[in-house]
Amino acid sequence: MPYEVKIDAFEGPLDLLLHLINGLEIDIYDIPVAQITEQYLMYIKTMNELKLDVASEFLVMAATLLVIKSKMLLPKHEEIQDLEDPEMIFEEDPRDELVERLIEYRKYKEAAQDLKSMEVERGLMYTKPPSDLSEFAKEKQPEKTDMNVSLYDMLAAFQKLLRRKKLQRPMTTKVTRQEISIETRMTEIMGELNQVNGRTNFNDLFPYPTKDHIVVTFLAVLELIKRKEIDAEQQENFGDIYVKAVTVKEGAEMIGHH
Amino acid sequence: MDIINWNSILESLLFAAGDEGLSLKQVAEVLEVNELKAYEIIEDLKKDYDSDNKRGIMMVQLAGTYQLATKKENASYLKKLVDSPHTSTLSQAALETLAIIAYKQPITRAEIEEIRGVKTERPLHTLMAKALIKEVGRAEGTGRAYLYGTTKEFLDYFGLKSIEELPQLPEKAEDEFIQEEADLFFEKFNETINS
Amino acid sequence: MDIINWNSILESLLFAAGDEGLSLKQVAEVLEVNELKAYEIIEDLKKDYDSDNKRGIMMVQLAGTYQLATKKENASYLKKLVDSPHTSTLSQAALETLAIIAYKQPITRAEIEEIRGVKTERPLHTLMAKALIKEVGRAEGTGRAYLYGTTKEFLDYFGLKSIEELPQLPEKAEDEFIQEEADLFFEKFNETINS
Repeated sequence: MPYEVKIDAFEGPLDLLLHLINGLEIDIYDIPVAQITEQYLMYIKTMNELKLDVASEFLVMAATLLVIKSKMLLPKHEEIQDLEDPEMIFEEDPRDELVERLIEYRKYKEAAQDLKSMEVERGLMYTKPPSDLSEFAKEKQPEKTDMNVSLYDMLAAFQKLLRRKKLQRPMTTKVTRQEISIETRMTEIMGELNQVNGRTNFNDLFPYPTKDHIVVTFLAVLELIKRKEIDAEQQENFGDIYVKAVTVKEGAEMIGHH
Repeated sequence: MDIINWNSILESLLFAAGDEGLSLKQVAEVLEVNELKAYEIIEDLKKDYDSDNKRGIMMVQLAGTYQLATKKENASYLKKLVDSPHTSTLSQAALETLAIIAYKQPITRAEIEEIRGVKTERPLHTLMAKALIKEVGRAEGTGRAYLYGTTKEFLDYFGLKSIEELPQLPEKAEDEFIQEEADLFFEKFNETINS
Repeated sequence: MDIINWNSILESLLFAAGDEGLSLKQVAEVLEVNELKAYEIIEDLKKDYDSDNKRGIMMVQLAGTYQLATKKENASYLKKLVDSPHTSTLSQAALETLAIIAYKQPITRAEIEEIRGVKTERPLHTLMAKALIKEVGRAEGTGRAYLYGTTKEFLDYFGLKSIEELPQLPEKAEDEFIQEEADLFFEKFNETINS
């Protein structure tokens, strides 16, 4: 059963890349390709392991990143220097095309944010339907002339109606979403691990087939790995992943990460 | 000292409620005051409308609800608005009604009015006169109200081969669900990554 | 001396027009004044709404028409009246697609997908069904792909007077310029250090 959650979390490979670049707080014009590629691939891999549906665009981008990475390792043949005119220093950077795409995409991603806030702002205003003015109309048959409206006009009218939120008696109850926090799930996972002598099959950590639960569990595992409270191991490629608790010796120094 | 601007809030509420109006009880509930206070606020706004001749709206009490309506003395201008040549194309009211019929046919006038929240006699009249809709039968039960549906002219006019060719309405519920899930994931993912 | 109560009449007209709104031309026609005078009357009423905090409605200009709407500060009370507290908003995918169309219209689906780096069929569908975009023509060349553009409903949905009111897109050229400057500076800096 493929989950599209993941794909929707990032709008596409460009969105994911922007996210990784922002996370590293690096200059978009000087992307450390090796590092970004590694993170990108790790992300795709985890998604595969979770059997989340990875759209083909993500894989195409992975290939592109690998090509750029290898080009970066080549000596720069194409560097042409015209010493008389420093403006003419021409160096083809294998990253150029990608950077340009990222910048172009980022522009519209930001514009989408603007639209989002305009949408919210507009949502604060309520309008009313046109009044029924039949009492003011003369009894005459409307002529069957050119109405000059299109299907879009009809659709737009309908959307307007839907938007003009229907008002009714105040509701007292609101449905609240049952949320499991990552923290809670982390504690649960550590508990589960202790019950099975500290080691379990990764897949066994996902007993509930709900998207929420899977996503939260996955992130809880990531966080636990980051905090070095658990370790993940895989015997062979494509083999099952096992998760085990890292036992901390009594009195061990936990200061500093390295 | 009243810091809350009751007049302004009540006017907003009545304006948005349109022809459906609001009962005293509803006003009290939304404003979170008792009914006596709600009544005072209503009377206060009503007096404002009546005493200020720069206002073109007034408050009326109809079928147990309070509603806003245009002042009678401006009726001649409303008549001109109805007759204005610019309103000769299909009005928003007519288009809305047409869309509801197209997507929900066969449907009665009462059902259309339930959806729109306003009287729909005139738009139905216009649409019938333009041959875009017709009576297609009678509903079961008491009253045996007319059922409306679209016509062949409707399809011709909008260049549709059949009614199935109408653009699909977005599955609102589904869209929202996916978006919520995505938001949740993204939020959690960020929490983890950035922590 | 003005015996005619323009404010009152205009308020009646706008109230009756609802979210269909009235154009400047319509106002002038119905009031039987020229457009300049109509504009003055409109501005006058608008000022009244804005300056009087006892009023709960205001005048907005949406997609080329004047309309009445509730004041934003009363939104929390109005929300209590709305049956679904969860208002359906556009997904991130739809917003991105819409942003690209709004700034680059007319534009084909392939061009949009080129920018976003993902398939865009579904968001386009949603946007069409919500009447926020429409097909505005066909591209030249093989395939003759559809070109998309925004609609009047788009303006209304985002509270815009006209398409020109869209916030300006961050200028790519400027970005590059700054980067070039930085590069140049760095180069010079290195030259100095190493010489």
